[in-house]
Amino acid sequence: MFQTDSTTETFESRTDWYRVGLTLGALLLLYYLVPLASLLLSQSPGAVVERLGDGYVIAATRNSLVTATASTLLSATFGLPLAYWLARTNFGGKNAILTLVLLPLVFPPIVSGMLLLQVFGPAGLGGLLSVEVTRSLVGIVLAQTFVASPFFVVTAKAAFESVDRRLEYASRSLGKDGETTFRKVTLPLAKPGIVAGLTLTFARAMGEFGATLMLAYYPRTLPVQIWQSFLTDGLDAAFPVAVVLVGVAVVSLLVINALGRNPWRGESE
Amino acid sequence: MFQTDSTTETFESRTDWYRVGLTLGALLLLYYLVPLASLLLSQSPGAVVERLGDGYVIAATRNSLVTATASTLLSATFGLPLAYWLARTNFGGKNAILTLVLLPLVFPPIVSGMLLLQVFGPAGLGGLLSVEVTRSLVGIVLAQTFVASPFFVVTAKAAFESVDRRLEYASRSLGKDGETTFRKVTLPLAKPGIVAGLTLTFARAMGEFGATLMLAYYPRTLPVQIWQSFLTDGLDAAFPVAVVLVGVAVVSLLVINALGRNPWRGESE
Amino acid sequence: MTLEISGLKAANDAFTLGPIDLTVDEEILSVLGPSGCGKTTLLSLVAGILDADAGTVHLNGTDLTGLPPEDRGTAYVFQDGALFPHMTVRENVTYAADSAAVVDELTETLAVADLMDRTVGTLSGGERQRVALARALAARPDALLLDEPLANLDAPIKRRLRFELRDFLSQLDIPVVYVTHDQRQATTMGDRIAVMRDGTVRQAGTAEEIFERPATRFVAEFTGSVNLFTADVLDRDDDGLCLAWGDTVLDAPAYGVESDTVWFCIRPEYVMLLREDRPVDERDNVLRGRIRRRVYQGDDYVVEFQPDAVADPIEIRLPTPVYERLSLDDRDRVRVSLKKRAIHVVDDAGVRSE
Amino acid sequence: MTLEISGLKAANDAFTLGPIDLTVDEEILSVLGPSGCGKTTLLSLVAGILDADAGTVHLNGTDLTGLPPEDRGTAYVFQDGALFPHMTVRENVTYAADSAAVVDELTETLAVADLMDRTVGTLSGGERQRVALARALAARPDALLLDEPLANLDAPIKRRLRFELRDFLSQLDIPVVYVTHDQRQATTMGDRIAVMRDGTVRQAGTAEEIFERPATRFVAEFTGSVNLFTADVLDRDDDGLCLAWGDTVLDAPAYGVESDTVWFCIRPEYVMLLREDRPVDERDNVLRGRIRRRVYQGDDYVVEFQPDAVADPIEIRLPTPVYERLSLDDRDRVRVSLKKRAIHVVDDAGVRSE
Repeated sequence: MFQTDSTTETFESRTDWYRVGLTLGALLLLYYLVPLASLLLSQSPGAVVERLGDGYVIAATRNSLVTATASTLLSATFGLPLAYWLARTNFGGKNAILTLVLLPLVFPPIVSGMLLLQVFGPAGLGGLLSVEVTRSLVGIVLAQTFVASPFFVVTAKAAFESVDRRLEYASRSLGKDGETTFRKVTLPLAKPGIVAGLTLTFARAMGEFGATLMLAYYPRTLPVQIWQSFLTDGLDAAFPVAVVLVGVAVVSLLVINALGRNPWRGESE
Repeated sequence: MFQTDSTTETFESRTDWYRVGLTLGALLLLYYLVPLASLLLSQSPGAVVERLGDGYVIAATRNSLVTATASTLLSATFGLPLAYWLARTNFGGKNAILTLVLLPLVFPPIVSGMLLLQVFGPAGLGGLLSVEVTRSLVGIVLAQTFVASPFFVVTAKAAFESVDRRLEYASRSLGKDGETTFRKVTLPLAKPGIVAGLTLTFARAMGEFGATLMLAYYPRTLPVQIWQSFLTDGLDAAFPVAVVLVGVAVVSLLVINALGRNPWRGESE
Repeated sequence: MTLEISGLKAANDAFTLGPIDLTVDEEILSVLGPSGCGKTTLLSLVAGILDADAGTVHLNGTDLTGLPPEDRGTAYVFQDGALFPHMTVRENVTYAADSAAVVDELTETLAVADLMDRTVGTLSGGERQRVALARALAARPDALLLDEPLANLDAPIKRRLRFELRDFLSQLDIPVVYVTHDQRQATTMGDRIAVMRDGTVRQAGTAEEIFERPATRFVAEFTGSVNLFTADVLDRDDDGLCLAWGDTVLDAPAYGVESDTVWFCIRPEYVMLLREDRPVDERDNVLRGRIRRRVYQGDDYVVEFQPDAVADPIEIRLPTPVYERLSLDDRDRVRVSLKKRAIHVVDDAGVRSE
Repeated sequence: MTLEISGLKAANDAFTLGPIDLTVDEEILSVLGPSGCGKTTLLSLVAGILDADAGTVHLNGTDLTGLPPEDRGTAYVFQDGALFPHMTVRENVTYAADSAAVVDELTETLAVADLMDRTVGTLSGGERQRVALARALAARPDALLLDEPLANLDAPIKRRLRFELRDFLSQLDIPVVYVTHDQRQATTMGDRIAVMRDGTVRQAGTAEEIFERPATRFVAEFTGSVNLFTADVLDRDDDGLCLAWGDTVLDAPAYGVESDTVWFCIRPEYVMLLREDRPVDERDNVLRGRIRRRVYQGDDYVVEFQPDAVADPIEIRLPTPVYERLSLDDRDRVRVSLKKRAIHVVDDAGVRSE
């Protein structure tokens, strides 16, 4: 069965194939890595720190933190029941509903912003209810929630699905009702995935630009401020603000990693 | 063990709990649905069709389709080996690399655009190699690939992970080398998930706005054209272009659904 | 206390269960059947995890139809225990207990008192099952449903726990349903056995009834009556049947059989290998033939015997010491007796139903 | 052809395997052990699915170390068959075949010729295993590795396939390693048996050697010698040992035992229940006592006997017809004989190693 020649040949071709694949993959990683590295390397820390104290940076950071927190809480409140229902139901229209949830994910944020503007803007509900949406934190929260909440729903749904249903059945057959079972069994077991979902949602909300630009240009969040600084003073003015934003994204991912359960990573780990 | 009273009580409280949860979830779904419905209802089909023939809409559609296709192909070429490697390796630094892949996903696209502009723009590699990145399709493709390719890597990785490793072992213990096993066993079995990944990547590339805005405002893609039309002529001018874009997003999701294997949906189905 | 299942039915795309009628008093009912026969579905219907399409389940006279699982009083013990992984053993057991005294008593009886502060992940398979049982009983259920509780355990632990569990469960004064695919467990655990196939109960009765007088060919085969043959009825009287089987004639007990062709079976441990020196009584259905195969199974030998007069081989099981005493390895021609009372004829109803 | 495993070792965080030394000629070696003992890891190391930390595997003199799985010539049959779900049965079997003739011959022999155009999902468990075997052999392997191929099958199919598989595998002229946790399968399939525990081989030999003369207490217990007791050596000569067990004295065969306290075992089928009328020969280690429990298991009865002189109960297995003949239900005082040659004393090495 083995001839030394053919064995060698197999090894060679296998090695080639591996090498090409690994090279392609490494190039992609490099493509992700270089821009990040350039950000960290090109900025003198002094210049960044100097700008950080500026009033407009502080205001933008505050706006971003407040709105992103609000959006995340809204996503959790409304998204948790939806995620649980999606994870557990056998309802026939489930796929249609899941598609609806995924739509904002693949939707261009700028289009989302336009649509929200039409629905909630002065010509729509906002005008009707006399709520100023286009120049308020409310508008920002609406935009961020629309764009970021599907991340929570999808991630929390995966977390709920990873909870063995038999544990819920066991709890209920022990005489505990659905609510108790959810609080004491399902939620604690799904917690790591839910926290990861919150983190992703928060990070996405922090970075939201397209929809916010359309719906509520002012008060400025960090991404809008970056855009504004870039338009007025060019790249160098925009970078310190970007550093703050990147810091939040990296911290978010570190939290996900620390929780050790990244919902994007599949069950095999 | 059962008293009629307590049974009734349990039923009542369970019903309350259900009702609150379902209401919250339904509100979130409504929040996703209303903007979409408003888009379809507010536009008179005649006006949309009329604008569709305009030269700038056709140009933007062509630009978007060309660049999104190129970005998707690039993502597949470079992302497939990376996804397979991530799905199969036990390498210790795997988590760090996965975090790197996820970074562009939670990164604000506008910051991504800025970073890419610095690295590949006139002051960076573009200037060095005399390639005009900022006003060419190349720049758009670079921006789209950076933002959209993680979708492909993450989805393809999940698809590869869902392929039972024992099937690969079985193939190799039958005397077939790694390349043959990959082509004849792994790839066919992972195909639905990979196609779904391509669809998501394509949809995300079509909708890319923030990074494109920074790196290559011109030639205009559909999202940039929407923004431009909005700035010049207001919402009514932007909507017909948006309809084209939304059409692409919806078709993408329909393809995913038709393939019956949505990688976001977990294994239980 | 009584668990009454009447006309219970459920169906999905792939599978139809029922109608099933079973009554379980304060006893252990083993539900025995191959994988996919609907055993677990039956338990899920009783526990309220699945909804039935038709039929009712009554427990102590209360109709459970429509009640959620938590209001049924039916504790369900899953195959691997389904212990809550984020809780300690103590937290698992006290989860549904209404008093500390119950917990102490149960953990003492089930010998899990020493494990109380362990996390679930560190338990062995046998410990896991005992904790699951303690947890289920701490809720003071009105009926206990066990789904293959010993299936994942290794042989020596399985053997030990089988007897312990039997003693423990038979002391409970509630109906216990014990689902298994293992003939031995069903027999050891159950006061009665219900044999299921393709979603319906094919036979219910005591272990002796089912093993010695299987109602259908399936029950015969599934409970180990591997010698299952077809023969023609030559003659019948009150005392028995006279069967033409291949080129030989057998005496068999009389049953309510009316057809001219019947199925009959004989368990491999009932086939007698006759010693050389023993005088032959031809009324004992003596067959001559040769040995085709001898397989050592550790605790016994399986001998495949090929009668001269019939095409079908007969399987014989001999305990190792008996086999050694017979010195079968020295000869291959032997005589075998299929005693009349060891032969069981499957009646027409049992054949038609398959 | 010969498969030689020498000093094979592998470890991860949770588990250490080896060192393992085994030689498999053109025969079937059963590897028997509880779950988690490293059986599957051993197969994976031989097949090249896992890398060993130390030691070598040679097949026909070729060192397999470092070779990828495809160049080893070791076909691996997984527990559920691991058939390719996107291919038909025919595509699965021809996947690695080098000629159509091989495929035809194998599918004929393994009785899967009728299934060739079926999709994998429609196969029953038994069909699946036969297809997996045909596929593995179509690659013309130099060694065959089987991982619990019958574990997921229902009892009657398992019983039938066990004998068929044995006949088929023993005709192959290659080394076959058959991994199982089931004592019966190991005995039926294997020309020899290796018993594993915690990553090492505790005993290897023929089935008779292992079942009748277990080298360690673990092997004794795992192979069904449930009567395992400790006793003091009163006297020893060339002919045997005289053991003080509780308040009685037993004659046991002589072994290379030097300690004053020994473990001895007797298989439950070797314990003889004496008829009332039989004269007692006290040299046969006769014990008097009472019956504590009788459990019907379908094909046999397990009787728990409590000797008067000792605290440990003894388990006795009786085939159903023997049990019935003894009419044990009419009395609870009985006499039992532990024949000297049925007693096995575990030697010091076997006790120390645990």
